[in-house]
Formats: sequence, structure tokens, C-alpha cells
Amino acid sequence: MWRSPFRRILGFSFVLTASWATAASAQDAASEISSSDTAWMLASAALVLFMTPGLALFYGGLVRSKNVLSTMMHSFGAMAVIPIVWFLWGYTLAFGGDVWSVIGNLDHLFMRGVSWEEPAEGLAISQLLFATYQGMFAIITPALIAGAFAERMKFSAYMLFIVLWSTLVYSPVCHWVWGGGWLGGLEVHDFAGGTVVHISSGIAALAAAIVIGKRQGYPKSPMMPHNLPWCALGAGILWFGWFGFNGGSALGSNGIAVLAFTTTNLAAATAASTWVLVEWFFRGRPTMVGLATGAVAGLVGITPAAGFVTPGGAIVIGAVTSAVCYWFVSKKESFGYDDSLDAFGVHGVGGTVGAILTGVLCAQTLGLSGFADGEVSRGTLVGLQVLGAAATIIYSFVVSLILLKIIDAVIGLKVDPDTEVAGLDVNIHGESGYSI
Amino acid sequence: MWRSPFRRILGFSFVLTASWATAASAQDAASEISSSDTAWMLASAALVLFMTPGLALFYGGLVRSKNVLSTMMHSFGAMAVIPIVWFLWGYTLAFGGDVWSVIGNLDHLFMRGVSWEEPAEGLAISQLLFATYQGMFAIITPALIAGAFAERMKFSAYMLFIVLWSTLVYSPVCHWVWGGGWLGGLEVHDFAGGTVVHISSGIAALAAAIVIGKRQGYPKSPMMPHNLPWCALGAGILWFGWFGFNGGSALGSNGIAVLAFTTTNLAAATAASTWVLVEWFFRGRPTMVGLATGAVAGLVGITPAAGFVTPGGAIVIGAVTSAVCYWFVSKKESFGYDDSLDAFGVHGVGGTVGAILTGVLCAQTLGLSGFADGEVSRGTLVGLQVLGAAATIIYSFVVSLILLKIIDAVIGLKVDPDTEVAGLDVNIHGESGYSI
Amino acid sequence: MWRSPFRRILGFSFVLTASWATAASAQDAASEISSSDTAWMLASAALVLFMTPGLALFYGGLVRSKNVLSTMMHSFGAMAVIPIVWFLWGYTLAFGGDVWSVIGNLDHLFMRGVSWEEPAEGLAISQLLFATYQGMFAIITPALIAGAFAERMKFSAYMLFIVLWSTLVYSPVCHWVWGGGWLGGLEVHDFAGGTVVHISSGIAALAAAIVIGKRQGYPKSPMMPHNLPWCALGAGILWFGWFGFNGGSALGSNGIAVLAFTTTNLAAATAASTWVLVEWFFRGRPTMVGLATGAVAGLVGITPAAGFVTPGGAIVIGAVTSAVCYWFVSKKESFGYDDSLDAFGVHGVGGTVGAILTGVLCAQTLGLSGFADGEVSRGTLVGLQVLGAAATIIYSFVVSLILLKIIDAVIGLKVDPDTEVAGLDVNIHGESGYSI
Amino acid sequence: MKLITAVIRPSRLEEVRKALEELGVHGLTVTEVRGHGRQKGHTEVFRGKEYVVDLLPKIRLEIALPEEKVDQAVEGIEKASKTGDVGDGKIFVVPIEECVRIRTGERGEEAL
Amino acid sequence: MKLITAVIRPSRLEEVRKALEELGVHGLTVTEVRGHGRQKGHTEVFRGKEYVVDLLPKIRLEIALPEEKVDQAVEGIEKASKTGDVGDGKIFVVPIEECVRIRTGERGEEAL
Amino acid sequence: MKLITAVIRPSRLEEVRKALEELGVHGLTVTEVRGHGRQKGHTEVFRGKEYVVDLLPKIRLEIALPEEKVDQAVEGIEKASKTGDVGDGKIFVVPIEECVRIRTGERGEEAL
Ligand SMILES: Nc1ncnc2c1ncn2[C@@H]1O[C@H](COP(=O)(O)OP(=O)(O)O)[C@@H](O)[C@H]1O
Ligand SMILES: Nc1ncnc2c1ncn2[C@@H]1O[C@H](COP(=O)(O)OP(=O)(O)O)[C@@H](O)[C@H]1O
Ligand SMILES: Nc1ncnc2c1ncn2[C@@H]1O[C@H](COP(=O)(O)OP(=O)(O)O)[C@@H](O)[C@H]1O
Repeated sequence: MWRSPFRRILGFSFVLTASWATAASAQDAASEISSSDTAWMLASAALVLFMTPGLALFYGGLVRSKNVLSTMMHSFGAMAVIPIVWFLWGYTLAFGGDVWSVIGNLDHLFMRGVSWEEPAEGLAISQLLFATYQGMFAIITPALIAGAFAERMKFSAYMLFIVLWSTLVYSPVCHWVWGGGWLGGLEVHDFAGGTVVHISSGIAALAAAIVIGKRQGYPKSPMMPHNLPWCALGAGILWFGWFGFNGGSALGSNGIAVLAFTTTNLAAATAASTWVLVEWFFRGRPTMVGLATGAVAGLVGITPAAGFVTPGGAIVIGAVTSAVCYWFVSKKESFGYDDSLDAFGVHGVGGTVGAILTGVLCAQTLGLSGFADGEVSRGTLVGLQVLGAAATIIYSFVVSLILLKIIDAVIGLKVDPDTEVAGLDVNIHGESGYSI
Repeated sequence: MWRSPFRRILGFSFVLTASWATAASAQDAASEISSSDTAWMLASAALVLFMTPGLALFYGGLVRSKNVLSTMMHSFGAMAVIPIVWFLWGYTLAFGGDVWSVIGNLDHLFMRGVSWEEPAEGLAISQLLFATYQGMFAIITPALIAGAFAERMKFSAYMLFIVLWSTLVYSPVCHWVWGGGWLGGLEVHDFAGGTVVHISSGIAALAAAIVIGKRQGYPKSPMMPHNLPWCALGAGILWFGWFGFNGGSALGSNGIAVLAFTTTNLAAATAASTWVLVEWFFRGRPTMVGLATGAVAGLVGITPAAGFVTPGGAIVIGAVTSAVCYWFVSKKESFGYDDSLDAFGVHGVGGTVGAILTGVLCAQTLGLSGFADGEVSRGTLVGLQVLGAAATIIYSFVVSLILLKIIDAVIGLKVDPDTEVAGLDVNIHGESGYSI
Repeated sequence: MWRSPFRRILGFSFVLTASWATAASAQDAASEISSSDTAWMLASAALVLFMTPGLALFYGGLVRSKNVLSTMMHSFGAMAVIPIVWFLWGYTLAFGGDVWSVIGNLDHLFMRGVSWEEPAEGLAISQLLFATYQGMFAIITPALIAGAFAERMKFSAYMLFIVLWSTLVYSPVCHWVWGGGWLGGLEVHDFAGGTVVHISSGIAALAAAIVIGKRQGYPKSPMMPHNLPWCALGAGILWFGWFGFNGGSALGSNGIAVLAFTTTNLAAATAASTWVLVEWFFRGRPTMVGLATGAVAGLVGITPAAGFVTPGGAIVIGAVTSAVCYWFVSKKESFGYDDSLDAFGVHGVGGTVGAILTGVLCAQTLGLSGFADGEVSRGTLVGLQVLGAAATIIYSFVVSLILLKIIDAVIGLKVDPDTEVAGLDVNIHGESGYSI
Repeated sequence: MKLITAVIRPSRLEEVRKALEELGVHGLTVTEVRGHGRQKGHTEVFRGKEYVVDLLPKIRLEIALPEEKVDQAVEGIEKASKTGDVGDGKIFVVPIEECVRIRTGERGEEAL
Repeated sequence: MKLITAVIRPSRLEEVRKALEELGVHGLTVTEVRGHGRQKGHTEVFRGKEYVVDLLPKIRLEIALPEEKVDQAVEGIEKASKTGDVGDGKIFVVPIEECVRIRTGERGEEAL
Repeated sequence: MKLITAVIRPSRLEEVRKALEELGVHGLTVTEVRGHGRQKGHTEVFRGKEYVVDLLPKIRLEIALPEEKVDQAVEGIEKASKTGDVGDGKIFVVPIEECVRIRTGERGEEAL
């Protein structure tokens, strides 16, 4: 059966320390459904869904106006198709009964046996609410990848890719970490998806950028963002929705949710400030794109850690993740691939930094880490995080690469050069973003 | 007294089956106010309010730029005036003591006697919260109609129309279905407003399109949407807010809310996918407008059914509603009226399809339909749905037509031709949507 | 120790009247954390955070396109830096142990001792949730000021200013009213921040407009808003978020939250209608900017009153605040300063009107005012409100003025004239809002 | 060869294009401009104050033509864009010395 | 008849229009353009990298005039749009062969 | 002095600018326009119906030049903007009678 990060901690804390147990409304073994946990989780699920249109704006504002719709269609396309995939087989592959610690079985195919009356194991919300909430994560994850190949990928290839990727990468990795698989079993910490969501998608983005190749004119011609207010609003919506993403990952309306909410806000703010300060220092100008990108980087960084670290720890994570991502993104040209909107630079790099810092900063003394102070060494904690990240990086990279190569061979990944010049909106979608 | 769909089901389930009763936190006859139901209903009310600015963007992006403000003013105008109408007399007409099964009495004029301490009958939220939540539905419903006469209706006539329409159509129909009136008494199923909100407004839209006549140049000159990112964001906000609309219609933080939330998401996704696939097949291009319109059609279709069907049923409803709306919308020119933004084509048609499919698909076995399996035939269920839809169609069409004719006679519905050419924004509102 | 408005009322109501006590889930002296109060307060905190991007759009749409980013950066800059200030010292200055009734002590420096397990005093939410929720208010307040000096203030000066202002004005005034200081002790009523947020920021805006001087060409050349759909969407987001702002200020999921939610919606609607009607009457055109500005004015006006007045009272507050702000804003040119986006005209004036009307309209009979009917005279109530407003006006004006003068002397407040002509976006931020 | 520059009402663009098609004139370049002349502007309202906006949206057409088609074209444009109200716009004719079709390198009238 | 085409700084538009009004020149057509010349562009920053933007926003005016008003008008525009800094812009004068007022069908100088 | 007006594909702007720089021509003014000629438009879809959009985005360049540089410049633009597909655009050359540099008041060729 699946195991939530929350429950995992709880499992431990029962044995080792009960100091913070009162804060957890989900703890009663009796495990009846709690109407108040349900309230917060419904709100959280809505917030996470709202992140995907936010992502559409964030990415859409950063491309040239001739590609705004095709870029937004990546996010909206995921909203249209992933809920169906999740319902049909995605959920059961992630959270069905464990098979060899690597994948879920087919018990819940078509969400069979997922009850809206029975509590999810160890939680005080129903199985269906758990499945629905998790489904929102499944939507946004493949949409994040799209930043890497914006402005040049075929829509048909994209849609095919995310269906396959969600099935063959997202569901397995989700199972490893949260669904009863081997990474969760090893106590790798991933509170809200630093590994499951951000590393997996960020690394797939790298693979995609490599396979699909550069945009015409990159990096010589400047490709300036066409509408920065879109981008800023998108970042604002992401920040807002992330409260449901991280706060909701407590899977109940409890103290951990409050903690995760607080750390999320602080990391976003610190990371936004850090990015702006760094670029102000190096480039002389504090930019809106920088502030927005920094905020997102900080949100990525805090995701694996949100319920495991103190607010002070969140500030450290925000600052470090942002600085590393800045450095990486500003150097990316020299790496020779064209990650158009820095999906790898922010989600892959930021997710990895966050995963490791989770090991460094998770609060053992407070019992947040799932280990009593001194029970395991800090080195072990960090080592586990590195292991989790590395496993996800390798798996996601290899499978993504294979998938992309196959799709490329079968239907082609990249639009033809004329379409790329004229813009994907008009040629592929038969629409213009803006008219009079 | 008013009766919620939720309570109605409950009433039945008590007699027939108690299998799912534990999920319902609202059930205690004692009926104290539940703080957790309150939490979710407050969040839901906020979400439903947010749908109206979302609608403003959805519609505003689809018109030509010279009319963006006048189109958005339809939505914002409803936000400005309907809460007052609802407070003064709308609520009591809908939910005041029943008069002959057709209208509420004036007990709650000016919301007199609507307590924030006493629970609404049979619910665990206060009377005031119930009234406020319902008031959000009253806001968006007339705003939906505006899609039919965008780009040519006088603002004064519009404001007058929605005040009258809300009073003479919305409140009565709401009473019929949810307030203790005859349709609710017959056990017509309308979970969250397929009939009350979408059929009533969609049909009024048809009446309005007929009475006001076409835009200059329609259908010869293309009238392309001026800003599709607006439209997409609007659809995203609508999707997000619809969780409060349907999920909140459980009137508590319970299993039905979870079910409605899940079916809402699945129907929206399936409908979006369906529309895109259909147009990809017939027109060769998958469009953003298509995806957005499909999602909205699916949300309309699932509205009457959200808490009555299984997730699998939601997928069927999404797919069918979307396909029917596509077919209808793409044929509309041949019907000879100008429903500018397809308010009838999506809300009228989609609402009717959804209402009927609710009868076809509502889950008797699970007790969701309010009837134990076999107690009433599927035919009876469908027949009741057809009756409910037909009654609403006829009533809304006739009253809307009369209202529009009277307003036309008294102050005129349509702007003068020069204003239409120059754009309503500059001439009526003294503003331009965009400047340098 | 800090005291919430809610607790203050409760304190009183225990002595004087228990009639509405059952509605308050937070009342048990035992004071355990309530999962349902937590759910609503988490949602509210997210909603309040979302108001700041909303403000960015509201303000950003109203400036000329060359300054859209610099204007949005005021809001996003506050999101980036204020959470850190609040964490480090802002919270403890506002809600640390009282020092002479004027400021909090340093007990909670770095949020030391703010527990996510222990309830906040007299409440059923944790101390950390209370602190995080209050932190969202701290973010938006300085961002509101920015309307006064949009299109001409240096970003460096702005950032420095809000850090200092938050420390030296916001935290103290917050302490006076809510944190155990002298205004709260006198029973000055401020439900959700009419004084703490709107008067303090609105008056600072006046000071800033005076110190920084006019924009080139003001008031001769028209400076038309460049994108009114932004502005409308911003107002919509503000309205939506304000449910968390006012509804959340009940600090629990209870009857007061429901009341505040309802009055908020009604005041916004009435104020929007009033503004539109007044300008329709005087200028012949109902405008989108008017509707949006009116709604915001109404939301400002109801803020101090939301949980203290009846829905009928909310309508009065909405109408009066809106009319007074309209009058003021339309006359502002004659006052000789350039409050670009009417931060003073709406928040300063509207906040003061709302504060006084709170005294006039707070419902003694229902026990909402904290006084039993007849216990204190209406005159005393109003007098206290005037006192609270006056104290805040004087303090905020003087300290803001001094801060601005110092910053002006040290690094300069205003951009150079060439930058102002070319636009701040390109010169200060190195970005253009829009490209092809 | 001549270059006709016509400033017309945005709402007449399609009519004008139809008229030109009928005359066998297919090539043209369109710019969105704002113009001022005898036509009164409108007032816009912003927070209770009125501002006169007297640069109104117009469409500017450029059409390069051989000498012999100029008169016809001018007349065609005139007819198609005339409403009789102030603000109908202007047509200017300017001589062209050389014309090149970039794709083929053709020069002169063939290039039109 | 001549056509004056002036490329000026956006911030000078109102001054120039006032100057023309004073000379009794009311009709003009305005286009938003971007220009490059001796004026240095500015750099924009995008995620840590700098790009030079050397097409700067300018306003292009077209004014059709009778011969005799041209000199005055050129001077008027010059004065009103001059700041003395690089980037002030250019004025070009081109001959017009024919002019039509669409509303009335007037031709030649009356049509201006 | 001549005024070259070139209507080119948006994607060739940078190439053309580079070509002109190489010829020592630095000043130019750019307008976003839409054009129609032999190039087929594309169809757009809106809710199940198709519409032909046959005004396509183009870039219009204006370059004032001394007589002697015109031929070179025309050739340079030609080469840099040619793709060989329909829709490459046109170049027109028109005489200028007077040119003024606003900043300095210079007239004639010096002002270019
Ligand atoms: N002298 C001129 N030079 C350039 N453009 C002009 C001139 N006069 C008018 N126009 C253009 O023609 C448009 C219509 O002119 P106007 O005087 O308002 O109407 P009408 O041509 O019907 O008298 C103006 O908006 C402007 O764009
Ligand atoms: N040769 C030219 N042809 C067309 N437009 C020109 C030419 N030279 C300059 N311009 C326009 O004039 C503007 C100002 O020119 P610039 O050389 O920067 O300043 P200045 O005129 O003060 O020397 C340019 O941005 C461009 O729009
Ligand atoms: N006669 C004309 N007058 C003005 N502009 C023209 C003319 N013919 C073509 N153009 C411009 O040139 C562009 C390209 O012309 P087109 O005929 O499509 O291709 P080509 O020049 O390769 O034959 C058009 O989009 C239009 O902007």
C-alpha cells in the first residue's frame, strides 16, 4: 500500500518520540475521516490545480508573442489529459499495492476500490480525496518539462510524450518515494515532491533540450520575453498555489501543514530577494524576471523540505537554491543546449539542491526529520538524499531520453523550420495570441 | 423552507440505505454548526465569487479589443449589483418559505432572520453562510448570459435586465429546484446548478441573441478574439473556482464534496480533451479556444451531476457534453442568430445535456441518486430530468423574451451603429482597454 | 502579549453577554488547537498573500506601459522582502510582550518561541499560524503605499523605505491596535486593519506624494492607464483575497468569520455600484476603472468594521466610503500633490471613513461591538474610533515624512528626469513590459 | 510608378480591399496609425476627470502601382471608404523611382 | 504639396502638435515606430544575460502640407522636438503629386 | 537624397540590419505592418469555423540615404532578406527633397 511522507514520519515518531504527536490530527490509528482535514485538503487540491494555469502564464509570458499559445497549450494540455491518465492507470501505478518496491500493482485501475467514504490508510481523509489531490501533482509535473522545448516542439509529440512520461516516469518515481517503494522505504525525505516532481521533470527537461536541439538563432539572436506582466502574474499564482502544494502535503489541517505553509512563504521570499540582489550586484539591474524566477526557484528548493525544517532553515534553503540556480542559469549558454525557459536550470538544479539541503537542515531535535536527534548521523541523512536524487536523476534521464528518441523517430519532435519562424501558434494551432 | 440537494439525498438515504451515511458530517439531526463545514464553505464561497472575474477574462479575451471593457463590465457589473439584489429580495424569493411551490415568501426580505449563529435547516453551516454562498451563484448566472449579446448591448439596458432577470427568473427557478419548490419536490436532480444556473442563463442567452439581433458584419466578417491568453486564464480561473461551485454544493466538508470535486475535475479534463480531438480531426488544428471552451462545456455538463455520479460517469458526461456543444457551436451560423460568445451554445446546450445525463448516469447502487437501486426506473429518473430542463427552458425563454422586449421598447437594447463600429468601450464607458 | 480583535470581543462578551458565544469555536478557555479553525486560517493566509499580486496588476494596469514593471515590482518587492523582516524582527515588535503599551519586546526575535504546536493565546490556532497569517498583512501594507509614487520612485529607495517603514510604522501601529498596545486597550475597534493597514499606508502615501513631488507633465498631460483588463483582474483578485483578509480576521472558522465574509462582499458590491452611479451621473459614463476603484474603496471601508456590523450596515459603509472617495479623488488635482494611483485617496480617505463608520454602525444589540447595548454611548464609540484614526494618521504621517526625507538625503527618492521620460522599466530594471 | 498612401477608417478596411481586388490590385501594406484632423476626438474619463483623446485609430494603406492604374485605384478607395462623415481620411499620391521584388530581383513595374 | 515625415521622441509629441496647431496645421497621422541611428541603445537583462536593444521607440508623424507652409512647419517641428541630445530624430520632405479628401472628393490643396 | 522603403519578413530584420551596417548605413526606422500580395494567407480556426487571415506580419523599413549609396543599399537589403519563397517583400525608392537632423538643425545630406 502507499505511504505518505506524513505517515512515514508518524510511523517513526510512534516508536521514537511522541513529543510533537499532539499536533497531528491524523494520528489516531482508528483513523476516521476528519471533516476539517477534508476541508483543508479540498482547498489544497484546488490550489494545486490552479498552479498549472499559473505555469501557463509564467512560461507564456517568457516566450515570443508568436508562440504564446503553443506554450500555454503545454500547461493546458496537461490539464486536459493527465487527469484521465491518472484516473485510468496513473494512480494505481503510483499508489497501488507495491510490486518489488518499484511500482504499484493494478488494484486501482480505473480508480477501482478508491472510496470516498473510507479513510486512506493512516490518514483522516478519504482515499478518493488522497487520489484526487495526488492527481493534481501529476498534472503539473509534465507541464514543467515544457519549458525546455518551448517554441519548437510539435503539439502532437508533446501530448504523446507527457502521456508516456507520466506513466513511465512520474508514476514509478512517485511510487518509489511515496507509494511504498524503495526510496520511501529507505527514509529518503521528500515532503512535497522535490524529487518526485521537480527533479524528475527538471531532468526530463534536460534530456528534452538535448534531443530536440536549439531554436533557430539561439543563442545569437536575443529572444526576449514578450509579456512580463503575464510572467509576474504566473509567478504570483504559482506562489499562491504552492501553499496547497506544500501545505497540503501534510495531508491534513495540522501543525505540519502550518509549518510547511510558513517555510514555503519564507523560502519563496528569500529566494526572490536573493536572485534580485545577486543580479543587481552582477548586472546592475534588479529585474522582474529575476524576482519571479528566484521565487519559483525558492519554492522548488523548499518543496522537499517544507515540513521537515524550521523557518530559519527555509531561509537558508531559499537563499542557497536561488543563488545556485542563478549561477547555473546565467551560465547555461556555455553548456551548449537550449533549455528555453530554464526548466532544467530551475526545477532540475533547484530540486536537487533542495533535496540535498533537506538532509542538511531537517530538524532532528524537533522530531521533524522522523529521527530522534542523534539516532542517525547528519551524514546518513544527507547521503540518503543524495541517493534519492541520484536515482531519480538517472532513471528520469534515461527513460525520458528513450521516450523522446522513439517519439522523434516515429512522428518527429520538432516543428519544421518555417513553422518555427512563423510561430507555432498560427501554424500548429491555427490561432494568433493577439489581434486587434 | 428551502431544501438543499444534499439534504434531499440525505432524507432519502435515511429511509432507504444508510451505507454511505458516515461520510456525511452534516447528518446529525441535532444539526449544530460545524466549524469544519464552515471552513470549506467559506473557501467555496470565495472560489465561486472568483469565477466571475474569471468569466470577465474568458469573455473579454474573445471579443475585439475595442469591446474588451464593455464585455468585462458585464461580469463586473453583476458583481456590483447582484449582491445587493440578493440581500434585499433575491434570497427570500428563492429560499423564503414556500408559496404554492413556485416562489419564496418575503420572510427574509433584507435578509431579516438569517442568522449567523443558527444552522440552516438540516445543515451544519449557519443560515447566513448558506445565503452568502448561494448569493455567489446569483452573481455569476446573469453574467453568463452576457456572452450572447457582447459587443452591442447598452450597458444601462444590461444592468436593468440583470436586476429584473435575477428577480423574475433566477430566484423562482432556484426556488423550484432548491428552495422547496415543485421541481425539487419531484426529485429532479440538480446538484450544483445545471438547471438553475446553466439552463436558465443559456436559454436567456438565446432569447437575447434573437431579440437584440446580429452584430454588424456578422457572420461575413471574421471577428477574431483579440487576446487568447486572457481567454485561457479566464478558463483556468473558472476551472479553479468551479471546485467551490460543485464541491461546495455538498454544503459541507464531506464525502460528497470530495466526490463532486473529483467528478468536476475529470469532466473538465475529458471535455477539454474531447473538444481538442474533435476539432483536430475535423479542422486539422488543436486550438486554445477549443481547449478552453471544451473545459467550460464539461464543467457545465458535470454541474447537475457532480455529487450524483461516479468518476467514470463524469468522464462520460465530459466527453458527451463537449462533443454535442462542439457540434452545435460549429453549426450555429446556420441557425441565423448571433450568439457572440456561445452563451447558449455552451451553457444552454451543455446544461441541458448535463441535466439529462444526470438522470442517465446517477449512481443508484451507491445511493447517490437518492433512490435505492430498482426503486425507481432509470426511465423515470431521466424523465424527471427532461421535465426539469423543459420547465426551465420554457419559463426562462418566455420571461427573458418579455423582459428584453419591454426593455427594448423603453430604453432600447442595442447601441447605435456608430458606437458599435467605434467600439463600446470608448463610446459607452469613456475608456480604452489598452493605451501606450 | 498580543491580543486579537476577536479575543478582545470575547473577553468582553464573557462578562457582558454570552448570547452569541456558541458561534465562537475559539472560546474554550482550555484552548486546544482546532483543526477546522486551522483549515480556514491556512486558506485565509493564502488568500491574503494572493492579494499582493492582485495589487500589482491593479496598480500596474493603471500606469503607462513604460512603467508597468517598475510598478509591479513595488508589490512583488514587498513579497520578497517583508516576510524576512517579519520573521526577523517585525513580528516580535508587533506581537511580542507589550512594552509601555507602544511596542512589542524582542521575545520573538527570529520567531523564537513561536510554536506550531501550541495555540496562540485565547485562540484555537497555533502561534505560528497566527504569526504567518499576520505576516501576510505586513506584506501588502507597504505595497499599498506605492500607488502614491508610482512612475517616479527609485527602486532602491523604495526597498529601503518599506523595510524601515514596516519596522517603524507598521509594527508599532499593529501593536497599538492588536498586539496589546494602547489603542486596543482603549477598545478602539479595528476588525481587520482599517487603521493598521489602510490608514497607516494611506497616510504614508500622502507623505510620500508630497515629499517626492509630481510626475513630469502632471497634471497637464493626461496619463492614461495602459491596460485596464489588468486593472480589472487585479480588482477581482483583491476582492477574492479580501475574504481571507476580513473573513480570516475572525481568526477561526466561526460565525464571526461568516459575518465578516458577508459584510465584505456586500460593501464591495455597494461601493462599486455607488462609484459607477456617481460618475455616470456626473460624467455621463460608467467606467471600469470606476467600478474597480469603487470596489476597492468599499473593501477598505468595511475592513475595520467587517465583524462588528450587520450586512445592512455594510451596505451603508460601502456606499458612503465610495462616495467620499469619489469626491476626494476627483478633486485631488486642486490639492496640488500627485498621488499617482490614489493610494491616499482610496486607502487613507477610505480607511478613515471606514474607521469612523465602524463606531457609528457597530452592532451593540447583537453584542458585536463588544459592548452591551447602552453600556457605552454611541458617541463614545465614535470618539474612540476618531481617536484611533487620528493617532495613526499623526504617527504614520510624521514618521513616514522623516523616513522619506532621510532616504531622499542619503540616496535620493526620485529617478532622474531622463529615466522618468524613458520609463523606469528600461532604465532601472533593464526590461520592457512588452515586446513582440 | 506611384505610391498611394491612404489613411482610412479601420472599419472600412475590408471594403477597400475588396474594391482594390476588383481592380486587380492585390499588393498592399497596412499600418495601424492614429490620426488627427477635423474630426473631433472623444473624451475619456479617468477617476472622475475627463481627458480629450484626439488621436483616433486609423488604418494607413500603402499601395505601389503602375501609373495607369492610379486613377482607378484612387477612385476605388474613395468610394469604398467614404461614409460622408468627418474623419473619412485622405489619399496621397507620391512618385516612386524604383521598385524591387525581393524574391526575384525584378525591377520596375514588373516588380509591383 | 509636400509630405513631411518626422521621426521624433515619443515624449515630444505633444509639444510638436501644439507647435503645429499654432501654425494652423491640424491634420496629421501618427505611427509608433522604432528607430536606430547614432543614439546608443540600452541593454536589457534576461536571466543573468545582457542584450543590447538598439531599436528605440520613436514617433513618426506624417503631415501633408501646401508648399508654402512647409518651411514654417519644419521649423516648428524642429524647435518643439529638439532636446539637443542624440536621438532627437529626423525630418524628411517628399513631394506629393495628388491629394484627395475622401469625405468630399476634393483634390489638391483644398483636400489637405 | 532618397528614401528607401522596404517591406520584409520579420525574421530577416536582423540580417538586413547587419547588411546595412556593413555598408555604413546606420540610420533607419522600423514599423510593424501587415501586408498582402501573392503570398497566401493562413487559416485560423475559431470554434469550429475557419477564417482566412491574409494580412501577414511584415516589417517596414525606412532608410534615408544619399543618392550614391542607394544602389548598394537596395542590393544589400535584397540579398539579406531574400529567401526565394513568395512573401519576401518589396523595396521602393522615393526622392527626398529635404532632410533635417533635429538635434543640430543640419540640412541635406549631412543630416542623414
Ligand atoms: N494634412 C494631413 N496630413 C496627414 N494626414 C492627415 C492630414 N489631414 C488629415 N489626415 C489624416 O486623415 C484623417 C482624417 O482627417 P479629418 O480631417 O479628421 O477628416 P476628413 O478627411 O473627413 O476631413 C486624420 O485622422 C489623419 O490621420
Ligand atoms: N537615415 C535614416 N533613415 C531613416 N530614419 C532615420 C535615419 N537616421 C535616423 N533615423 C531616425 O531618427 C532617429 C534618431 O536618429 P539618431 O541618429 O539616433 O539621432 P540624431 O538624429 O539626434 O542624430 C532614429 O531612431 C531613427 O528612427
Ligand atoms: N503593390 C504593393 N504595394 C505595397 N506593398 C506591397 C505591394 N505588393 C506587395 N507588397 C508588400 O510586400 C509583401 C510581400 O509581397 P508578396 O506579393 O506576398 O510576395 P513577393 O514580393 O515575394 O511576390 C506584401 O505582404 C506586402 O506587404
